[in-house]
Amino acid sequence: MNANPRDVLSGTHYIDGDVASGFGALAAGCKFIAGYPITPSTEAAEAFARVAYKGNAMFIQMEDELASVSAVVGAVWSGVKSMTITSGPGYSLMMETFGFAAMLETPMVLLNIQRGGPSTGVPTKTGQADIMQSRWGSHGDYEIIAFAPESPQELFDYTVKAFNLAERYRCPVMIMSDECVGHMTEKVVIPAADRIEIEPRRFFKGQPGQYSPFKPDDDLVPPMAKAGDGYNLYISGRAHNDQGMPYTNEEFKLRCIRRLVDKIKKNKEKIIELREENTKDAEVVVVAYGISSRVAVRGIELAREKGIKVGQLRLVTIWPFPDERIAELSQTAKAFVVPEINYGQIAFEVDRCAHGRSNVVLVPHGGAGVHNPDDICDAIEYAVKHKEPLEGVHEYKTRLERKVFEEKMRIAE
Amino acid sequence: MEAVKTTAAHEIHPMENVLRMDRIPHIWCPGCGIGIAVTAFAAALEKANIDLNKVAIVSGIGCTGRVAGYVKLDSFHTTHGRAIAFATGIKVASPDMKVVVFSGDGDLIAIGGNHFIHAARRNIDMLVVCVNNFIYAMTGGQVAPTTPLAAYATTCPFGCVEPPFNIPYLADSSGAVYVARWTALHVRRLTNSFVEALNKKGLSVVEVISPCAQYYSRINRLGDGLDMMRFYHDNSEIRHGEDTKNLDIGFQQKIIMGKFVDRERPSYTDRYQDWLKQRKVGM
Amino acid sequence: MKPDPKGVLTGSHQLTGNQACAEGALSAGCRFLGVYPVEPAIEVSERFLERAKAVDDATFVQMEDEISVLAAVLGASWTGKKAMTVTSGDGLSLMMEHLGLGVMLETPCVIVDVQRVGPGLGLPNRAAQGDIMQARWGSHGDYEIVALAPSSSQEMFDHMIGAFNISERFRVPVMVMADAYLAQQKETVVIPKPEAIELYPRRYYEGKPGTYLPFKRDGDYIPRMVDIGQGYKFHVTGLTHDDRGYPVMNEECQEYNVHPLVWKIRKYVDELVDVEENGIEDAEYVVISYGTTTRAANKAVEQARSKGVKIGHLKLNIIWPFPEKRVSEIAKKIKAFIVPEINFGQIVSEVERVCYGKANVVFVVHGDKGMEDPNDILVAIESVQKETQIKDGVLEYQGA
Amino acid sequence: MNPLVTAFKKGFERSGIKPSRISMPSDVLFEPEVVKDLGVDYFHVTRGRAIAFGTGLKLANPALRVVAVAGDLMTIGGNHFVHGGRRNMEVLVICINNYVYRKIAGKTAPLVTVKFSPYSTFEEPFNIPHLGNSCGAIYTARWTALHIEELAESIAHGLTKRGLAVIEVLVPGPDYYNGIGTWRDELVKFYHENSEKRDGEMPRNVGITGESKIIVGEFTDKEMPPFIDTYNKQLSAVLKDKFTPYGQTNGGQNG
Repeated sequence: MNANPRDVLSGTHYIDGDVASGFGALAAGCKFIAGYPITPSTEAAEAFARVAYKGNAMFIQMEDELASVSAVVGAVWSGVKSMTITSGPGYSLMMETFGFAAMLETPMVLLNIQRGGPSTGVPTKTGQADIMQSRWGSHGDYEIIAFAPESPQELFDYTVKAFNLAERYRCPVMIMSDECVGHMTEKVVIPAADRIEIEPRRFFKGQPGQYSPFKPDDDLVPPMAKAGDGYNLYISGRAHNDQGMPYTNEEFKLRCIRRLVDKIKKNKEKIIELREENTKDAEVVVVAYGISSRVAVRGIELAREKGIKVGQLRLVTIWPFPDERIAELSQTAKAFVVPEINYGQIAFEVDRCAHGRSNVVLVPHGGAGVHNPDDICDAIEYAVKHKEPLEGVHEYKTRLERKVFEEKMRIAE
Repeated sequence: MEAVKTTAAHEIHPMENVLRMDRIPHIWCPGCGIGIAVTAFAAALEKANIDLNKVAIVSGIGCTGRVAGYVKLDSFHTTHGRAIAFATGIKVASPDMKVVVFSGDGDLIAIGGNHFIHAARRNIDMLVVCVNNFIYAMTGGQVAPTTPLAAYATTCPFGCVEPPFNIPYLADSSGAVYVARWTALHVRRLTNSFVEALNKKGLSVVEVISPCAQYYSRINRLGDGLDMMRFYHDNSEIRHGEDTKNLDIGFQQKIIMGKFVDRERPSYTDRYQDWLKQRKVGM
Repeated sequence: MKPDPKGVLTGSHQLTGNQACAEGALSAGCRFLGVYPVEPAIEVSERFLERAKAVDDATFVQMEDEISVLAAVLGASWTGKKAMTVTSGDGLSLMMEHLGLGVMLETPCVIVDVQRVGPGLGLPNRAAQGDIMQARWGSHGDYEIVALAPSSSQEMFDHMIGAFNISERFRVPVMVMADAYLAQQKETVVIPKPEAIELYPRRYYEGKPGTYLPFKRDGDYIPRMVDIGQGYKFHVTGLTHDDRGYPVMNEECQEYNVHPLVWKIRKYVDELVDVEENGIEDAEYVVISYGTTTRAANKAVEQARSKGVKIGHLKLNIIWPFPEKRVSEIAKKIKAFIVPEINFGQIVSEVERVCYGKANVVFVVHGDKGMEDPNDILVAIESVQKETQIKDGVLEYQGA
Repeated sequence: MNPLVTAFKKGFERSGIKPSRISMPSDVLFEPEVVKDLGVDYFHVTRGRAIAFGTGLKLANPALRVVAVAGDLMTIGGNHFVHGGRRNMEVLVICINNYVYRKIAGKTAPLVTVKFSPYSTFEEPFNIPHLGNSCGAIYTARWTALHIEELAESIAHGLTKRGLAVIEVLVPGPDYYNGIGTWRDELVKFYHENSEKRDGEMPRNVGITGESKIIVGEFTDKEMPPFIDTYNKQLSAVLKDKFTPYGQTNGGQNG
């Protein structure tokens, strides 16, 4: 199914990532966004608020993030595509209802423009430290899908794709962008409506009588119904059976929760999207995502000039994590170098999947800025030189760290 | 601080013992009313002659949220909307502290609305100063729960579609013992209100109507801070003891100010203490 | 430092995990409990209030939601009272933002999570271990946390004291990951004499007012604290800040502020590691367990031993930071780890990581019973013996 | 059958609205049979979020009638309540108040465990009708669980109101938490006997002090434009013919 021309602002724009994402949501057929202002994601909400009326969509600014995400889940269950927009602190507030959405298998999209944390941190500057939170932030077990776009254009494209996957797998989908991409102004080409593929919601066809909200089709994904169509829905956030009836302690079963995990795990190959460059014969593979992958490109150039065989693996989808592919690469590559704007999150995942066959070097960054390509280059050199197995992620000491702790504000040792 | 001490006497700021001079200049834009509110508060602290060592000030996030950082007291800059909750912990755990919450409308009434009404209900002994500039200024001019109908904001590009809160009415109906409202123009009266509130036992709410020259006025074409002040001067009326339900503020409508509520209710700490003494319900 | 005798109910008692939790807290000198009632953790506040009669300076507040609860706890902690809260899965999710604030303000406090089945509303009275990764990664931004996992009422009591000591030692919020089963189980708890309990005193700053820097780190990376109302007139903020606690918004300060938050735990991993080993020396297979699963694991290990399997048992008392070194060492000597958890694989992925391909890793998912069944673990032990070479990833076998 | 549910059923019938058009987000767990019997769409949501969830339901499909049944309304959900009132969101809020009173009409109420009481027993309760009224609710009423007829009437009327209507229902005990079904009869009776019907009473005066009787009745009933009307009015005023009023076509949804 193609996008509705009314919703698509076709043409070439010069806009920042936040705005691109707002336009993307509209193009994807999103009819309801509830949000709450938080730097640096507000522009996305503002953009959508400006254009919502064109697609007869609604933007409402709720009283807080908890209300926003709850309203979004509600909107989805009345049959419209829906999304919320936030950043670190708001994201943490959404965690409870977010788990609830996962339990209800609610197809919704959540845009997180990451900033420097923890707590209030540096609101106006970048970070990539909510990556593990997006996977593990809510209590209990569930699986999600998360994207890490690296440019405004991708923020548009993957906002559309996020809506499609959300509908396809009936689960919350995260767009884990960061302040750099969100506030980066670049050319964004929005194609004609007939060039945008839209996944329609899979509604239940049968009679109200026979509908069970959580009875999966063969692909483990159940079809949906919407409120007000006489299905007499019984939807509970409690652990439930296929009919949605909450389990009593006596006949407690895990099937419902198990499936939340399996429906993503089993469809991994279909979901995962990677970009690879000269990984075939690479001694060192740089694994990066979001803005870091753009910074890494320069670091890799520098290393190549020094004659090192470096490849790049870019995670477009962060979750589910490409365990198998990393394991494959670890057969050939001597080491992985992981530059990320945190003190080690994806690096540990890579370390896990390398199974001790290749070393993992983390190039950390506290946030409020991006890596210095020279650091990435040096880390690559180190990785090549270091022959024996490291056993554990090696945290490379960046220029910034040395500057801060050895020259400037030294801690009394 | 040394730097300040060495300067000549006439250069020393009169509020030096209440303000963190090492943080000045502050971040507030020209024409903003928050600084005025802070000055009034600082003056009130002196007038109320309470031990400054025993005063804690808690702020949330936003322009007004930065106040805690400029006042030389035990000061906490907490998360968005949770200043009152944080302050509740302080007050309950050490009842001899005088706790002041100094934050903005978005912080206290939007995301913090729940803590606002509950603190009032519990009647936690604290002063809540709500600087109301009708907009989210720190994040760049989004609609606030106090933005008047039809006023413009970046997330309401076609005008605000939600009626605003009447903060005194909300505070009153949830049980605050002292409720007053002044504009940033009425500094002397505001200061006196602060003094009264500081010496009041129970939850006091003082709403300070403040100009936001940078966003609210600009987006709505209301001129600069001075023009807003003129507007306050021409369009405000003092009505002490007015029934709080008549205190709505429409877009560029008359602002009714004054002390509206001043009553007595046992505070949370008192209730807790005698409950501990004579409670029978096995809990 | 010894605890205030008022709080210590010396003697041998029959206590549920919840009651033991309250007793442990009071013995550790906790004098502030903030809660919002959520099953299955309510009993803790009941017990605490019951005892508050005797312990006169113990304060209790029931807030309007979990968000405000943790905010209040942090506030209370700065008044010099040891403060804690107790909650369950969905409450913990609401606390995530303030967990971050606690980390950023480096405020000592204890958060007890009585885990129940999640996600969403899950099942209020069913034990689970689904919040383990959340405890480590739940709040936005980068930080390190300490989490303990008691497996009996007695351990609940002991761990509470441990938790408060660690949180004062490192100025960090500490998690105690209990679960519904443990919380409702009545067991014998022996509470020692006050003089037999060792408490870590808060590291106060002794200098004059005006000279205090709330985030100036000592040589060991841990800054010192003062109470409010002492005239220090300090400022702390959740924004990225310098030693004075004043916000500074740049790369350098972010590095200066946040990196030590990670170091102050990572550099002390060896000091923090707390595992109980049993029959590891000659073992070919090792079961790794924590919390209530330990009970099932113990049974399974015994039975397997009686069948002549060379099997050891590694029990994690402290889950976070994860005892990487120790597990890697063991991995070199053995054929496989067996990891039973009441979730769909959380700690097991950590084990997989630190094995570095030296041993197989088997995950034992709990059956529909909601509690670990020793037989499931036995099945896993038997099946893994058939494995000839080391496989990538985590192995799973059909339970009994 | 639980008296409350009877009142719900009667109320829904009398309102003349097809049950299939009614959505019922609630943080109170209703038994499946009950929901089947009511014939509505039921959502068991996270604690306190019933109104926020309902806001989403209503705005995404304005053709729906939303009944938010809230147990944790005034605790976790307090903020959503006041803001829902301010926006005048078209939601009928039924606040199941299981607050345990220490003293009513001078007598001590039967003891009920305060486990799930929204308030610690030493705190003063909210005057919910007053708070609701002060933040913009257009209809406020209070009944005890035994005023079945009156409650049904209120629900029927509330469902037809275009805006946030709030009905406080005093129910005994915490037991609703484990599914509406078990009751503390003596307490229900106690509430009933110690309540006094005063329609049109000023909300300000209906606080439950513990000294006087519980005042029940329909307190306020006014008209205010609901959120969607204000929204459409404002946007058509600014955007003129560029704007198709929201909710008429409702983005291709079942308008």
